[in-house]
Amino acid sequence: MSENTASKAAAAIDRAKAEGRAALIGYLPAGYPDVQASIDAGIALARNGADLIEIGIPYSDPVMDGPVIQAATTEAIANGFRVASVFDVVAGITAVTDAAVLVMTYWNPVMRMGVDEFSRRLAEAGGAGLITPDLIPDEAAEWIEASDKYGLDRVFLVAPSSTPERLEMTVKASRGFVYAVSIMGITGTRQAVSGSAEKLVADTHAAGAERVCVGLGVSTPEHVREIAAYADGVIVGSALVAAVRDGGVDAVGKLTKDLSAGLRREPAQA
Amino acid sequence: MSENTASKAAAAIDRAKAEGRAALIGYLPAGYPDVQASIDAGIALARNGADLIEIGIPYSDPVMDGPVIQAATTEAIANGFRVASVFDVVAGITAVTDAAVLVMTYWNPVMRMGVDEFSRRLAEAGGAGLITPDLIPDEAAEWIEASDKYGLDRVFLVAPSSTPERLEMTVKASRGFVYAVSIMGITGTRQAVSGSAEKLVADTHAAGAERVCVGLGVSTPEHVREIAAYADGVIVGSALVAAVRDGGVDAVGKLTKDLSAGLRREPAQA
Amino acid sequence: MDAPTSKPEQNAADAFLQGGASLRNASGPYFGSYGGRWMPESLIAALDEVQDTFEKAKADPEFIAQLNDLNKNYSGRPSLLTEAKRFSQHAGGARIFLKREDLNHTGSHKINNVLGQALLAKRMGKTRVIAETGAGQHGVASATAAALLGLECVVYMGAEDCRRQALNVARMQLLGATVVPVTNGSQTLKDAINDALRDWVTNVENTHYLLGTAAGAHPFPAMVRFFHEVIGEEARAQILEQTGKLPDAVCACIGGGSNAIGLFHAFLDDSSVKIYGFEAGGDGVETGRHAAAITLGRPGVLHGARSYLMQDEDGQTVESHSISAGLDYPSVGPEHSYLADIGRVSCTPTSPISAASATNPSRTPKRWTRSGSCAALKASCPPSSLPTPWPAPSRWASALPKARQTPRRSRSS
Amino acid sequence: MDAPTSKPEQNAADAFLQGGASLRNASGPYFGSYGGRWMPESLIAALDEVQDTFEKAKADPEFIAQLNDLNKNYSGRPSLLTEAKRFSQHAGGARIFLKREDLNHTGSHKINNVLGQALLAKRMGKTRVIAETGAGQHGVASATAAALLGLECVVYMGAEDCRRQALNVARMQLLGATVVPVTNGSQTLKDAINDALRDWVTNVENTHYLLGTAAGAHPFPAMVRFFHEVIGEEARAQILEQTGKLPDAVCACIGGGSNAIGLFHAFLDDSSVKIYGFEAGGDGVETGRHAAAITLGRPGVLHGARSYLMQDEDGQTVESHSISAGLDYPSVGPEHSYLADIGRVSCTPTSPISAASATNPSRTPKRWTRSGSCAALKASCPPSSLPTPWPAPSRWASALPKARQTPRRSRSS
Ligand SMILES: Cc1ncc(COP(=O)(O)O)c(C=O)c1O
Ligand SMILES: Cc1ncc(COP(=O)(O)O)c(C=O)c1O
Repeated sequence: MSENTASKAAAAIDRAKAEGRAALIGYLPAGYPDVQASIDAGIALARNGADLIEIGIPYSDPVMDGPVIQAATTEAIANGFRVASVFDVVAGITAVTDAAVLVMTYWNPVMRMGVDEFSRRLAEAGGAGLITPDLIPDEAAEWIEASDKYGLDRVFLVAPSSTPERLEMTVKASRGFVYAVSIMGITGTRQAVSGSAEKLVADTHAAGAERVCVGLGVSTPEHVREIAAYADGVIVGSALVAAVRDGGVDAVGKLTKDLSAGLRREPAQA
Repeated sequence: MSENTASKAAAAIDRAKAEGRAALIGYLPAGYPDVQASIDAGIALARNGADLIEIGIPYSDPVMDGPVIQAATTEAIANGFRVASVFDVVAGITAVTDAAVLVMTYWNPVMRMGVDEFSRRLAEAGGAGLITPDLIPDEAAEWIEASDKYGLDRVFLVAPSSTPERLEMTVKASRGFVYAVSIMGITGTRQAVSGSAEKLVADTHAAGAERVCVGLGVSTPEHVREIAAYADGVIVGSALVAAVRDGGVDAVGKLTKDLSAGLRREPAQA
Repeated sequence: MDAPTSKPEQNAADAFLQGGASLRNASGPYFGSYGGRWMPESLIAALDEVQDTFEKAKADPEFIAQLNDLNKNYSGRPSLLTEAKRFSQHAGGARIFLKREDLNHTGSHKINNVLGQALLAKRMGKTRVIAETGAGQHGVASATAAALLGLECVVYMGAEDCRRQALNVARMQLLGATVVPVTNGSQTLKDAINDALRDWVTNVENTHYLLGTAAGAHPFPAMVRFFHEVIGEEARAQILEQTGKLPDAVCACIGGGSNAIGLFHAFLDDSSVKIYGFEAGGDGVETGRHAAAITLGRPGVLHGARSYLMQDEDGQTVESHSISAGLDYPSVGPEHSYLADIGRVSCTPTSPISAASATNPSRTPKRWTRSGSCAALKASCPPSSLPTPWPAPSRWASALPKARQTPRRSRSS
Repeated sequence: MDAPTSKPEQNAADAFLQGGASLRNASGPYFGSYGGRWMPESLIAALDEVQDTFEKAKADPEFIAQLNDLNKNYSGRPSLLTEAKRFSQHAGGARIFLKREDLNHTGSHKINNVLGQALLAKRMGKTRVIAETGAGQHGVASATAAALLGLECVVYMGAEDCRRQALNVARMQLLGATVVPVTNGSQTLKDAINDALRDWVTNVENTHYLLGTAAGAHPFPAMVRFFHEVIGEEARAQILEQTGKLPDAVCACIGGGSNAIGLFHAFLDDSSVKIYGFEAGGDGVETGRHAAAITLGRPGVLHGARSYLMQDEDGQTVESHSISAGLDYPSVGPEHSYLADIGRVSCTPTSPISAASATNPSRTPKRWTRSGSCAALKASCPPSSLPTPWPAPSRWASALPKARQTPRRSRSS
């Protein structure tokens, strides 16, 4: 893992670590239900305990997303969302909060704008970097070049199915943190956190990652508490999107507060 | 052609011939629109100039019939017509008129009742015999036996496509008269009488037939006049059925009168 | 279906075969007391022309070569004989093979007959063919052969069938055929044949009636069988190659009976091979809504042949019902009636419920969707009685053994 | 369609072939700058397993024998190459031959790939296969192979496609498959693939994703092509046998491009043979409602591969439209993008109006109804430009020649 001291994501996680807790990372789609509302929701996230914010770009073919996020991003696109607006959302949040703001995006919209141009504009907007669910380091030469050039974080994913070789390769290619998917599957709220997550975090640490955050299916303060015991950060998505959908900015703030209550490390259970 | 002096059909045609004219043969379906109405229509036929009456048995698959007769016989069946009622129709007409009454039927209903039983009952009802549009002499052994037994006429058909051998064979198997179809086709009114009819009648006479009547598509007094010039009888079907349909018994009587006006032989046209 | 109450010691077919005689190549016009030409005189000359042309063509090596070439390079023959191994497992181990007529060009066995007859139409100098169709398979095959050989094509199809087989209507039209929806009667196959016959009698000069099944007036039953015999010939060679022996049984669905007679023919003289025909049981034979002509009909004449026929007491045709449009026909080819009477072929009506409950109490629905693709059900219907008495026609001598006189079947529909 | 304004003296493909190199057997993951694995990490292990199993199987004579046996005795291969003589007459004399993949069991070329992949699924110990389907042909083929080999089968199908291809839904269900109607997005093939990928990532442990076209992440494009190469190999041998020479041109319709790549592959190195691909023109390319990814798309990534893609200025996929459900896909297999870029394959969009008016002023509608059954239209589209520059990935070395750097295509959709 490139240890670029300029990594905003790493800095945010380290701040939480210094407070003796895991970092909270909240996901929200840009432009849902509209651009301003998504900025407001992001600010509410940051003000209520999120250390990092993941802003998703609504995309026509979100193969890693479950029904909640699909519905939200489909609605955003139907409401006229344009990809370039994501920079407004990032800028709008970073302007008033300290949270590190990453963009999570499927790869084609970045490719379409041009990887260099996208990176430059993201950096200008104050963004920390990109989380790339359908880009593996094997295909990422251009992105690695651009992210180095603009000092952006590169958050690649690791999965329970990743081999030791791939873990190591992915850890090396990442900067900021490594995203460990808790389960084989897609986004969406689940009853319980998969048992495979803890092992994956340990393996990823063993492969050299300093910061490993866990996401996919994390939705309750109990999940957060469980994961915070072994991971450097906890990523919540669908549950927050559902909160926007059902209660708007206030609901996001409230849920974030509830979730962040679970962050403080408790003694490992026997 | 068997010259059985008991042939009612032959006798009727000969009576017309003695009057210096061709015979008029009118077709009506039994049971259309109901049994009594078909008896009344038959009587009207006879009283207005028909020498022979052809009573058709409504049948589910009338492949030699055009739309007018199909519609009438379909309606008769829908109204509950039963095959055995044809004997009532024959008896009802023969009881009050001198006309020779033949039954025209597809073969399966006769087969179903039993050829012998059908023949016996037809003879008992005063019927003259059968016209059999889908029975050729080749398949008629049982019918030939039964008709001989009960003294019934056997009216087979000849067509413009019949070979000389088949004309001769059919003429031999027939009794009463031979039915020459004027045209290759099915029943129904047509604008003009086919030119092939006159040649067919001549060929059939040459093959030994004493009486040859022409049917299929004959519908106007002009047609009758034209055919009466060379044939021993003229057969009208669909036009009479349409008259029943549109005007009932009165219309049948009026049309029959009109048609019979054309029967008297006029000098052949140059 | 009633269970057989007793099994006759030996049926007529066994006695006949054991005398060293053959049930194959029956030339018509009669098959026992069935068959013949119960047709308007207007069409007799045309039937004679077809018969004559067919017989000359059969003996003409050039015609046979042309037909074989089309079968091989146009239809894709030989069709596969595929073993259905998983079905065998399911059925308790009996090895089951499917003769894949569905893999022929146009998707059914119908093409075999159609190519043969279309070539004959060309030989007769006809410029137009007409056809009836039920499922649309025969219509599609006819439209295809007509397009191949440059013939005009008109297909009569019951309006009800046009609706339930709309895709095949579109295929025929795409192939350049005119499809005429028939609104008479039951609006199905029988009525389409009626209208085709009306067309034929009117246009016989330039038109051949490309009848789609082994029924109708002589020479159609024997001729259509001839063009389909390749099914059984291939199947017999293939099963010998794949298993080293003859099958215990062969079976096929019977609408008019063309795929069935084509398959059965090769095995008729193999007395060890049981032969089963499955008729369409429709909503169940007990409902009266079915197309089981052999099982429940009685002899009569329709469309030119004497054969088993679904008819009422007046001799009116009873409308048939089948979940498969292609089997929706109230009569059957005359050779099948004969073979059933002498006990060579066992006929059973099959419907979603009755077929399943006869063989399998779990009532899994079974449907006929493909020619020749049917289970060798073990249950057979009550042994068929022998032929009803019938005057031996003088004109043609029957090529088949005279039937013993026996009491008329007691069943009637 | 604009007429070509000038013809380049020599395109990259000609130069390449004349250097004695081969365009055949490209192994992936890249075809020029196309292909790759633009996929979630969760699926990489599964893709590696498929690749590994495929490569071992390819080298295993037993696997090849098993595949050949199924092709011959289950699918009915070789499929015919039928000369369309009447079409030739109509088209001014050019001899036109149709490769009859429609005669395979299940009715399309799809079975070739499905049998291969289903055998691989068994080798990997998977007990369940999933598939996407558009027209339903691939779904029917998948359901069939699953039934043959005893695998559970779930087919994802756009709800819109379920409606317009209801018959194939019934066939899949009859074969024991579960059909899941997909109500996302355009409710067609692309969305069915999305849902299949979501299923795969969730159930990858016991499930193989039986992708139905030569697209997707490595190794699918090369693997699917391998299973379809038999089309071209047969066709090449058959045309040599029937005409004594190579054809002037070969052509095929391109949805994802599996039938096309299977046919083209055998002819790629025959530089005298022109190759045409026809994309679905939908309502006409000028309406924007089409599926002409190569002709009008621009490179992007969808479903795991970089390839031509119908996308808007934001990189959102544009919904495709085709009168043929099977061609309704907004991208195309990566090898086709490469072959178009180097000028080896000429791609043209075809729609009822534009195809007809391009060749025949009478505007007779032309429709794709069968794989490989298409006219060798003489008109070709403007010469394709050469590949766009792309970073050469370090992990895999491309098996294909590096493309010269040229200006990016000016068209975009
Ligand atoms: C596929 C198929 N099988 C069977 C039949 C029934 O006809 P036959 O009994 O003449 O084989 C049809 C009729 O349309 C058919 O299409
Ligand atoms: C018959 C047929 N041809 C062609 C296609 C298009 O697929 P591909 O381009 O992969 O051959 C399909 C897809 O469903 C199809 O069913």
